Amino acid sequence: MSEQTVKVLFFARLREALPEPQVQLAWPKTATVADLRAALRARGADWQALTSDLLVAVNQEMASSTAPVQPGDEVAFFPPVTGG
Amino acid sequence: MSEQTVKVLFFARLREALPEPQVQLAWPKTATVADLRAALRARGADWQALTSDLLVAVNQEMASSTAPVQPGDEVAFFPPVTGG
Amino acid sequence: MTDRILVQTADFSFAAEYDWLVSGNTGDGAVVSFVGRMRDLNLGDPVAAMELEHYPGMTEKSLQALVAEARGRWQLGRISLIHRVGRLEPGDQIVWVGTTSPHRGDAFAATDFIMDALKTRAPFWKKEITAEGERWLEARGSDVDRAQRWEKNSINQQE
Amino acid sequence: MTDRILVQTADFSFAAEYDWLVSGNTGDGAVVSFVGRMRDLNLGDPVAAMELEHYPGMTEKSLQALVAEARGRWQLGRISLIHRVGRLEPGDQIVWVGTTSPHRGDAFAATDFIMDALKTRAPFWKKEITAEGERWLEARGSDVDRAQRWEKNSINQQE
Repeated sequence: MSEQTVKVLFFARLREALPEPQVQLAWPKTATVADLRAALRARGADWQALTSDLLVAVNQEMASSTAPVQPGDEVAFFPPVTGG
Repeated sequence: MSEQTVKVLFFARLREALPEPQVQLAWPKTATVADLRAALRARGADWQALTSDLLVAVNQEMASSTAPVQPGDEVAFFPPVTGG
Repeated sequence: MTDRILVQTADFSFAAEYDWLVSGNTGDGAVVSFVGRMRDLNLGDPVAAMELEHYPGMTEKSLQALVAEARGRWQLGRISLIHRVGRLEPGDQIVWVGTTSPHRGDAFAATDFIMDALKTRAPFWKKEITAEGERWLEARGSDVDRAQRWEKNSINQQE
Repeated sequence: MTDRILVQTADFSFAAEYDWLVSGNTGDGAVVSFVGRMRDLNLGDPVAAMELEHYPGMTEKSLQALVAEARGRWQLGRISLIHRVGRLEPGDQIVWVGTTSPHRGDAFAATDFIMDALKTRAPFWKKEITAEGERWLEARGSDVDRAQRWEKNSINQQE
Protein backbone atom coordinates (compact mmCIF):
# COMPACT_ATOMS: atom_id res chain seq x y z
CA MET A 1 0.00 0.00 0.00
CA SER A 2 1.36 3.38 -0.95
CA GLU A 3 0.44 4.74 2.47
CA GLN A 4 3.09 2.47 4.03
CA THR A 5 5.82 3.23 1.50
CA VAL A 6 7.80 6.09 0.04
CA LYS A 7 8.71 6.47 -3.59
CA VAL A 8 12.40 7.35 -4.06
CA LEU A 9 13.75 8.74 -7.33
CA PHE A 10 17.35 9.24 -8.52
CA PHE A 11 18.59 11.49 -11.31
CA ALA A 12 21.52 12.06 -13.64
CA ARG A 13 24.92 10.71 -12.59
CA LEU A 14 23.43 9.21 -9.43
CA ARG A 15 20.70 7.38 -11.35
CA GLU A 16 23.36 5.73 -13.53
CA ALA A 17 25.51 4.81 -10.52
CA LEU A 18 22.74 2.99 -8.63
CA PRO A 19 21.24 -0.44 -9.48
CA GLU A 20 17.73 1.03 -9.99
CA PRO A 21 16.47 4.44 -11.18
CA GLN A 22 13.75 4.46 -8.53
CA VAL A 23 12.55 2.35 -5.63
CA GLN A 24 9.35 1.91 -3.68
CA LEU A 25 10.52 1.51 -0.08
CA ALA A 26 8.54 0.19 2.92
CA TRP A 27 8.28 3.22 5.21
CA PRO A 28 5.57 2.90 7.86
CA LYS A 29 6.84 5.69 10.11
CA THR A 30 7.93 9.33 10.00
CA ALA A 31 11.69 9.79 10.04
CA THR A 32 14.23 12.12 8.45
CA VAL A 33 15.80 12.32 5.01
CA ALA A 34 19.05 11.21 6.65
CA ASP A 35 17.31 8.09 7.98
CA LEU A 36 15.97 7.30 4.53
CA ARG A 37 19.43 7.67 3.01
CA ALA A 38 20.88 5.37 5.69
CA ALA A 39 18.19 2.76 4.95
CA LEU A 40 19.05 2.82 1.26
CA ARG A 41 22.81 2.63 1.85
CA ALA A 42 22.20 -0.40 4.09
CA ARG A 43 21.06 -2.28 0.97
CA GLY A 44 24.71 -3.00 0.09
CA ALA A 45 27.85 -1.92 -1.75
CA ASP A 46 25.91 -0.89 -4.87
CA TRP A 47 24.15 1.83 -2.88
CA GLN A 48 27.19 3.68 -1.49
CA ALA A 49 26.90 6.28 -4.27
CA LEU A 50 24.11 7.75 -2.17
CA THR A 51 26.36 10.20 -0.32
CA SER A 52 25.36 12.99 2.04
CA ASP A 53 26.47 15.79 -0.32
CA LEU A 54 23.65 15.07 -2.78
CA LEU A 55 20.66 17.38 -3.06
CA VAL A 56 17.28 16.14 -1.85
CA ALA A 57 13.70 17.04 -2.68
CA VAL A 58 10.71 15.90 -0.62
CA ASN A 59 7.41 16.05 -2.52
CA GLN A 60 9.20 17.99 -5.27
CA GLU A 61 10.55 20.74 -3.04
CA MET A 62 14.18 21.11 -2.00
CA ALA A 63 14.73 19.73 1.51
CA SER A 64 17.54 19.32 4.04
CA SER A 65 18.84 16.10 5.63
CA THR A 66 16.79 16.80 8.75
CA ALA A 67 13.49 17.23 6.87
CA PRO A 68 10.77 14.68 7.82
CA VAL A 69 9.77 11.88 5.43
CA GLN A 70 6.31 10.38 5.93
CA PRO A 71 4.54 7.38 4.40
CA GLY A 72 3.24 8.34 0.95
CA ASP A 73 5.94 10.95 0.30
CA GLU A 74 7.97 11.20 -2.89
CA VAL A 75 11.67 11.75 -2.23
CA ALA A 76 14.35 12.44 -4.83
CA PHE A 77 18.15 12.40 -4.54
CA PHE A 78 20.28 14.09 -7.18
CA PRO A 79 23.61 15.82 -7.86
CA PRO A 80 23.91 19.63 -8.01
CA VAL A 81 21.86 20.91 -10.94
CA THR A 82 23.45 22.03 -14.21
CA GLY A 83 20.63 23.43 -16.33
CA GLY A 84 20.34 26.81 -17.94
CA MET B 1 37.46 81.86 -43.08
CA SER B 2 36.55 78.87 -41.00
CA GLU B 3 40.03 78.93 -39.45
CA GLN B 4 39.16 82.17 -37.65
CA THR B 5 35.73 81.08 -36.44
CA VAL B 6 34.03 78.40 -34.36
CA LYS B 7 30.74 76.74 -35.23
CA VAL B 8 28.37 76.60 -32.23
CA LEU B 9 25.34 74.31 -32.15
CA PHE B 10 22.38 74.20 -29.74
CA PHE B 11 19.97 71.34 -29.15
CA ALA B 12 16.54 70.50 -27.75
CA ARG B 13 15.01 72.91 -25.22
CA LEU B 14 18.01 75.22 -25.51
CA ARG B 15 17.78 75.38 -29.30
CA GLU B 16 14.15 76.51 -29.00
CA ALA B 17 14.99 79.08 -26.30
CA LEU B 18 17.71 80.84 -28.31
CA PRO B 19 17.22 83.15 -31.32
CA GLU B 20 19.23 80.87 -33.65
CA PRO B 21 19.80 77.08 -33.72
CA GLN B 22 23.48 77.55 -34.54
CA VAL B 23 25.98 80.38 -35.00
CA GLN B 24 29.31 80.85 -36.71
CA LEU B 25 31.32 83.00 -34.29
CA ALA B 26 34.53 84.97 -34.95
CA TRP B 27 37.13 83.22 -32.78
CA PRO B 28 40.72 84.00 -33.75
CA LYS B 29 42.31 82.79 -30.50
CA THR B 30 42.36 79.78 -28.17
CA ALA B 31 40.24 80.26 -25.06
CA THR B 32 37.97 78.12 -22.86
CA VAL B 33 34.41 76.83 -23.18
CA ALA B 34 33.51 79.25 -20.38
CA ASP B 35 34.91 82.15 -22.41
CA LEU B 36 32.86 81.09 -25.43
CA ARG B 37 29.71 80.91 -23.33
CA ALA B 38 30.40 84.40 -21.93
CA ALA B 39 30.89 85.77 -25.45
CA LEU B 40 27.54 84.34 -26.52
CA ARG B 41 25.71 85.61 -23.43
CA ALA B 42 27.14 89.09 -24.15
CA ARG B 43 25.00 89.16 -27.30
CA GLY B 44 22.02 90.22 -25.22
CA ALA B 45 18.95 89.21 -23.21
CA ASP B 46 17.90 86.55 -25.75
CA TRP B 47 21.07 84.60 -24.99
CA GLN B 48 20.75 84.26 -21.21
CA ALA B 49 19.31 80.73 -21.63
CA LEU B 50 22.94 79.68 -22.17
CA THR B 51 23.55 78.83 -18.51
CA SER B 52 26.57 77.18 -16.97
CA ASP B 53 24.70 73.97 -16.04
CA LEU B 54 24.31 72.92 -19.68
CA LEU B 55 26.38 70.11 -21.13
CA VAL B 56 29.06 70.95 -23.68
CA ALA B 57 30.76 69.01 -26.45
CA VAL B 58 33.88 70.21 -28.26
CA ASN B 59 34.41 68.54 -31.62
CA GLN B 60 31.64 66.08 -30.74
CA GLU B 61 33.16 64.91 -27.46
CA MET B 62 31.89 65.82 -24.01
CA ALA B 63 33.98 68.64 -22.53
CA SER B 64 34.16 70.71 -19.34
CA SER B 65 33.93 74.50 -18.93
CA THR B 66 37.71 74.71 -18.74
CA ALA B 67 38.32 72.81 -22.00
CA PRO B 68 40.11 74.83 -24.72
CA VAL B 69 38.26 76.04 -27.83
CA GLN B 70 40.39 76.79 -30.89
CA PRO B 71 39.61 78.40 -34.25
CA GLY B 72 37.93 75.81 -36.49
CA ASP B 73 36.37 73.83 -33.61
CA GLU B 74 32.75 72.73 -33.45
CA VAL B 75 31.17 73.38 -30.05
CA ALA B 76 27.70 72.28 -28.93
CA PHE B 77 25.66 73.29 -25.87
CA PHE B 78 22.71 71.18 -24.77
CA PRO B 79 20.56 70.11 -21.79
CA PRO B 80 21.10 66.77 -20.01
CA VAL B 81 20.33 63.95 -22.44
CA THR B 82 17.10 61.93 -22.30
CA GLY B 83 17.46 59.16 -24.87
CA GLY B 84 17.12 55.42 -24.41
CA MET C 1 0.84 40.29 -14.38
CA THR C 2 1.11 37.23 -16.55
CA ASP C 3 3.54 34.32 -16.49
CA ARG C 4 4.40 31.91 -19.27
CA ILE C 5 6.46 28.96 -18.00
CA LEU C 6 7.28 26.01 -20.25
CA VAL C 7 9.48 22.91 -20.18
CA GLN C 8 9.65 21.37 -23.63
CA THR C 9 11.75 19.35 -26.08
CA ALA C 10 10.78 21.63 -29.00
CA ASP C 11 12.81 24.69 -29.90
CA PHE C 12 11.37 28.13 -29.12
CA SER C 13 11.16 31.24 -31.27
CA PHE C 14 12.89 34.30 -29.91
CA ALA C 15 10.63 36.53 -32.02
CA ALA C 16 7.42 34.83 -30.88
CA GLU C 17 8.44 35.05 -27.22
CA TYR C 18 9.27 38.73 -27.58
CA ASP C 19 5.91 39.34 -29.24
CA TRP C 20 4.17 37.62 -26.34
CA LEU C 21 5.93 39.97 -23.90
CA VAL C 22 5.07 43.20 -25.68
CA SER C 23 1.82 42.78 -27.62
CA GLY C 24 -0.83 45.04 -26.13
CA ASN C 25 1.63 46.05 -23.41
CA THR C 26 2.25 49.79 -23.65
CA GLY C 27 2.71 50.25 -19.91
CA ASP C 28 6.11 48.56 -19.70
CA GLY C 29 8.90 50.50 -21.37
CA ALA C 30 11.65 47.98 -20.58
CA VAL C 31 12.08 44.47 -21.99
CA VAL C 32 15.10 42.38 -20.98
CA SER C 33 15.77 38.91 -22.31
CA PHE C 34 18.35 36.19 -21.85
CA VAL C 35 18.99 33.22 -24.12
CA GLY C 36 21.34 30.43 -23.13
CA ARG C 37 22.70 28.50 -26.11
CA MET C 38 24.73 25.32 -26.40
CA ARG C 39 28.39 25.98 -27.10
CA ASP C 40 30.50 23.81 -29.38
CA LEU C 41 33.37 23.58 -26.87
CA ASN C 42 33.44 22.82 -23.18
CA LEU C 43 36.65 22.80 -21.14
CA GLY C 44 38.45 22.86 -24.49
CA ASP C 45 36.91 19.69 -25.94
CA PRO C 46 34.57 19.68 -28.96
CA VAL C 47 31.07 18.64 -27.90
CA ALA C 48 28.94 16.80 -30.45
CA ALA C 49 25.65 16.86 -28.55
CA MET C 50 24.09 17.16 -25.14
CA GLU C 51 21.31 15.31 -23.34
CA LEU C 52 19.27 17.38 -20.90
CA GLU C 53 17.60 15.38 -18.15
CA HIS C 54 15.06 16.83 -15.73
CA TYR C 55 12.73 15.85 -12.91
CA PRO C 56 9.23 15.96 -14.43
CA GLY C 57 6.74 17.29 -11.93
CA MET C 58 9.26 19.18 -9.86
CA THR C 59 10.71 21.13 -12.78
CA GLU C 60 7.77 23.39 -13.57
CA LYS C 61 7.01 23.83 -9.88
CA SER C 62 10.54 25.04 -9.22
CA LEU C 63 10.44 27.44 -12.18
CA GLN C 64 7.11 28.83 -10.96
CA ALA C 65 8.67 29.39 -7.54
CA LEU C 66 11.60 31.34 -9.02
CA VAL C 67 9.26 33.54 -11.03
CA ALA C 68 7.05 34.18 -7.99
CA GLU C 69 10.12 35.15 -5.99
CA ALA C 70 11.18 37.60 -8.72
CA ARG C 71 7.70 39.15 -8.64
CA GLY C 72 8.03 39.63 -4.90
CA ARG C 73 11.30 41.49 -5.30
CA TRP C 74 10.70 43.72 -8.32
CA GLN C 75 7.91 45.50 -10.18
CA LEU C 76 7.37 43.31 -13.22
CA GLY C 77 4.78 43.10 -15.98
CA ARG C 78 5.08 39.91 -18.02
CA ILE C 79 7.57 37.09 -17.48
CA SER C 80 8.28 34.20 -19.78
CA LEU C 81 10.62 31.35 -19.00
CA ILE C 82 11.22 28.37 -21.29
CA HIS C 83 13.69 25.53 -20.69
CA ARG C 84 14.30 22.77 -23.18
CA VAL C 85 15.02 19.11 -22.33
CA GLY C 86 16.20 16.15 -24.39
CA ARG C 87 18.92 16.04 -27.02
CA LEU C 88 20.54 19.31 -28.11
CA GLU C 89 23.30 20.17 -30.54
CA PRO C 90 25.87 23.01 -30.65
CA GLY C 91 24.23 26.37 -31.37
CA ASP C 92 20.83 25.12 -30.15
CA GLN C 93 18.86 27.34 -27.80
CA ILE C 94 18.55 25.87 -24.28
CA VAL C 95 16.80 28.47 -22.14
CA TRP C 96 14.88 31.72 -22.58
CA VAL C 97 13.96 34.28 -19.92
CA GLY C 98 12.15 37.50 -20.77
CA THR C 99 10.75 40.13 -18.41
CA THR C 100 9.03 43.47 -18.84
CA SER C 101 8.77 46.37 -16.41
CA PRO C 102 8.14 50.12 -16.30
CA HIS C 103 11.70 50.36 -14.89
CA ARG C 104 14.69 48.96 -16.73
CA GLY C 105 16.57 48.28 -13.48
CA ASP C 106 13.80 45.93 -12.37
CA ALA C 107 13.75 44.05 -15.68
CA PHE C 108 17.55 43.64 -15.68
CA ALA C 109 17.70 42.49 -12.06
CA ALA C 110 14.79 40.06 -12.39
CA THR C 111 16.13 38.40 -15.54
CA ASP C 112 19.61 38.07 -14.04
CA PHE C 113 18.14 36.72 -10.79
CA ILE C 114 15.90 34.16 -12.50
CA MET C 115 18.89 32.74 -14.41
CA ASP C 116 21.06 32.57 -11.29
CA ALA C 117 18.31 30.89 -9.29
CA LEU C 118 17.51 28.46 -12.11
CA LYS C 119 21.19 27.47 -12.38
CA THR C 120 21.33 26.44 -8.73
CA ARG C 121 17.77 25.37 -7.88
CA ALA C 122 15.89 23.97 -10.89
CA PRO C 123 16.26 20.19 -11.42
CA PHE C 124 18.01 19.98 -14.80
CA TRP C 125 21.19 18.03 -15.57
CA LYS C 126 23.36 18.15 -18.67
CA LYS C 127 25.26 15.21 -20.10
CA GLU C 128 27.73 15.97 -22.86
CA ILE C 129 28.45 13.60 -25.70
CA THR C 130 32.00 13.99 -27.07
CA ALA C 131 34.21 11.86 -29.32
CA GLU C 132 35.65 10.27 -26.16
CA GLY C 133 32.25 9.33 -24.77
CA GLU C 134 29.68 10.80 -22.42
CA ARG C 135 30.17 12.87 -19.31
CA TRP C 136 27.87 14.62 -16.87
CA LEU C 137 28.59 18.30 -16.43
CA GLU C 138 29.84 19.39 -13.02
CA ALA C 139 28.07 22.22 -11.23
CA ARG C 140 30.24 25.34 -11.22
CA GLY C 141 31.29 27.30 -8.16
CA SER C 142 30.85 30.51 -10.12
CA ASP C 143 27.13 29.76 -10.46
CA VAL C 144 26.83 29.28 -6.71
CA ASP C 145 28.68 32.56 -6.15
CA ARG C 146 26.42 34.42 -8.55
CA ALA C 147 23.29 33.01 -6.89
CA GLN C 148 24.51 34.13 -3.47
CA ARG C 149 24.52 37.76 -4.64
CA TRP C 150 20.73 37.76 -4.24
CA GLU C 151 20.60 36.51 -0.68
CA LYS C 152 19.38 38.87 1.99
CA ASN C 153 22.23 40.90 3.51
CA SER C 154 24.58 40.04 0.68
CA ILE C 155 27.12 42.85 0.37
CA ASN C 156 26.66 42.82 -3.40
CA GLN C 157 22.89 42.81 -3.26
CA GLN C 158 21.37 44.84 -6.06
CA GLU C 159 18.58 47.37 -5.67
CA MET D 1 34.47 40.80 -32.04
CA THR D 2 31.95 42.61 -34.18
CA ASP D 3 29.93 45.72 -33.52
CA ARG D 4 26.72 46.86 -35.19
CA ILE D 5 25.82 50.44 -34.25
CA LEU D 6 22.96 52.27 -35.94
CA VAL D 7 21.01 55.51 -35.52
CA GLN D 8 17.93 55.45 -37.69
CA THR D 9 14.35 56.65 -38.10
CA ALA D 10 13.18 53.20 -39.25
CA ASP D 11 11.94 50.57 -36.84
CA PHE D 12 14.15 47.56 -36.12
CA SER D 13 13.29 43.87 -35.99
CA PHE D 14 13.98 42.12 -32.71
CA ALA D 15 14.20 38.78 -34.55
CA ALA D 16 16.63 40.06 -37.19
CA GLU D 17 18.87 41.64 -34.54
CA TYR D 18 18.91 38.42 -32.54
CA ASP D 19 19.79 36.44 -35.66
CA TRP D 20 22.69 38.81 -36.33
CA LEU D 21 24.02 38.18 -32.82
CA VAL D 22 23.88 34.39 -32.97
CA SER D 23 24.25 33.21 -36.57
CA GLY D 24 27.48 31.29 -36.96
CA ASN D 25 28.31 32.10 -33.34
CA THR D 26 28.59 28.83 -31.39
CA GLY D 27 31.30 30.12 -29.07
CA ASP D 28 29.04 32.45 -27.05
CA GLY D 29 26.52 30.65 -24.87
CA ALA D 30 24.92 33.81 -23.44
CA VAL D 31 22.81 36.38 -25.27
CA VAL D 32 21.31 39.32 -23.34
CA SER D 33 19.13 41.95 -24.93
CA PHE D 34 17.33 45.10 -23.88
CA VAL D 35 14.55 46.89 -25.72
CA GLY D 36 13.30 50.30 -24.62
CA ARG D 37 9.77 51.06 -25.81
CA MET D 38 7.65 54.15 -25.72
CA ARG D 39 5.06 54.10 -22.95
CA ASP D 40 1.58 55.52 -23.31
CA LEU D 41 1.78 57.40 -20.02
CA ASN D 42 4.44 59.65 -18.53
CA LEU D 43 4.09 61.26 -15.11
CA GLY D 44 0.46 60.19 -15.26
CA ASP D 45 -0.46 62.01 -18.50
CA PRO D 46 -1.41 60.23 -21.72
CA VAL D 47 1.26 60.81 -24.37
CA ALA D 48 0.17 60.84 -28.02
CA ALA D 49 3.60 60.87 -29.63
CA MET D 50 7.23 61.72 -29.09
CA GLU D 51 9.86 63.48 -31.16
CA LEU D 52 13.42 62.24 -30.68
CA GLU D 53 16.11 64.80 -31.51
CA HIS D 54 19.81 63.98 -31.70
CA TYR D 55 23.17 65.52 -32.58
CA PRO D 56 24.10 63.99 -35.93
CA GLY D 57 27.81 63.31 -36.09
CA MET D 58 28.31 63.09 -32.37
CA THR D 59 25.61 60.47 -31.82
CA GLU D 60 27.26 57.51 -33.49
CA LYS D 61 30.64 58.50 -32.14
CA SER D 62 29.30 58.50 -28.59
CA LEU D 63 27.61 55.11 -29.06
CA GLN D 64 30.84 53.67 -30.45
CA ALA D 65 32.68 54.98 -27.39
CA LEU D 66 30.20 53.29 -25.00
CA VAL D 67 30.52 49.99 -26.83
CA ALA D 68 34.33 50.22 -26.82
CA GLU D 69 34.25 50.89 -23.08
CA ALA D 70 32.06 47.83 -22.54
CA ARG D 71 34.52 45.71 -24.51
CA GLY D 72 37.33 46.96 -22.27
CA ARG D 73 35.47 45.88 -19.16
CA TRP D 74 33.99 42.51 -20.12
CA GLN D 75 34.61 39.54 -22.40
CA LEU D 76 32.13 40.07 -25.21
CA GLY D 77 31.50 38.53 -28.61
CA ARG D 78 29.03 40.52 -30.69
CA ILE D 79 27.36 43.77 -29.70
CA SER D 80 24.53 45.50 -31.48
CA LEU D 81 23.10 48.87 -30.51
CA ILE D 82 20.33 50.64 -32.40
CA HIS D 83 18.69 53.93 -31.42
CA ARG D 84 15.81 55.45 -33.32
CA VAL D 85 15.24 59.17 -33.88
CA GLY D 86 12.31 61.18 -35.23
CA ARG D 87 8.63 60.74 -34.42
CA LEU D 88 7.53 57.78 -32.31
CA GLU D 89 4.19 56.60 -30.96
CA PRO D 90 3.17 54.64 -27.84
CA GLY D 91 4.35 51.03 -28.04
CA ASP D 92 7.03 51.87 -30.60
CA GLN D 93 10.51 50.50 -30.06
CA ILE D 94 13.09 53.21 -29.24
CA VAL D 95 16.34 51.44 -28.47
CA TRP D 96 17.85 47.96 -28.78
CA VAL D 97 21.02 46.62 -27.14
CA GLY D 98 22.16 43.03 -27.59
CA THR D 99 25.39 41.42 -26.42
CA THR D 100 26.83 37.91 -26.54
CA SER D 101 29.50 36.34 -24.36
CA PRO D 102 30.79 32.95 -23.21
CA HIS D 103 29.79 34.13 -19.68
CA ARG D 104 26.28 35.26 -18.86
CA GLY D 105 27.52 37.63 -16.14
CA ASP D 106 29.51 39.56 -18.74
CA ALA D 107 26.58 39.79 -21.15
CA PHE D 108 24.21 40.99 -18.40
CA ALA D 109 26.65 43.57 -17.03
CA ALA D 110 27.61 44.92 -20.46
CA THR D 111 24.01 45.34 -21.63
CA ASP D 112 23.01 47.03 -18.37
CA PHE D 113 26.09 49.28 -18.52
CA ILE D 114 25.54 50.30 -22.15
CA MET D 115 21.99 51.40 -21.35
CA ASP D 116 23.06 53.36 -18.26
CA ALA D 117 25.88 55.08 -20.15
CA LEU D 118 23.65 55.84 -23.14
CA LYS D 119 21.02 57.42 -20.86
CA THR D 120 23.54 59.91 -19.46
CA ARG D 121 26.10 60.40 -22.24
CA ALA D 122 24.60 59.94 -25.72
CA PRO D 123 23.14 63.13 -27.28
CA PHE D 124 19.45 62.27 -27.65
CA TRP D 125 16.53 64.37 -26.39
CA LYS D 126 12.87 63.43 -26.14
CA LYS D 127 10.00 65.83 -26.62
CA GLU D 128 6.55 64.54 -25.70
CA ILE D 129 3.41 65.58 -27.49
CA THR D 130 0.32 65.45 -25.24
CA ALA D 131 -3.19 66.84 -25.53
CA GLU D 132 -1.97 69.91 -23.58
CA GLY D 133 0.93 70.56 -25.94
CA GLU D 134 4.58 69.69 -26.19
CA ARG D 135 7.15 69.31 -23.44
CA TRP D 136 10.79 68.31 -23.32
CA LEU D 137 11.51 65.43 -20.98
CA GLU D 138 13.62 66.19 -17.93
CA ALA D 139 16.69 64.07 -17.24
CA ARG D 140 16.09 61.80 -14.25
CA GLY D 141 18.24 61.61 -11.16
CA SER D 142 17.69 57.85 -11.07
CA ASP D 143 19.48 57.55 -14.42
CA VAL D 144 22.44 59.48 -13.07
CA ASP D 145 22.50 57.25 -9.98
CA ARG D 146 22.41 54.09 -12.08
CA ALA D 147 25.23 55.33 -14.30
CA GLN D 148 27.39 56.06 -11.27
CA ARG D 149 27.28 52.39 -10.26
CA TRP D 150 29.83 51.72 -13.00
CA GLU D 151 32.38 54.31 -11.96
CA LYS D 152 35.71 53.11 -10.61
CA ASN D 153 35.62 52.62 -6.84
CA SER D 154 31.84 52.68 -6.75
CA ILE D 155 30.71 50.66 -3.73
CA ASN D 156 28.06 49.01 -5.88
CA GLN D 157 30.38 48.21 -8.74
CA GLN D 158 29.60 44.91 -10.36
CA GLU D 159 32.18 42.25 -11.24
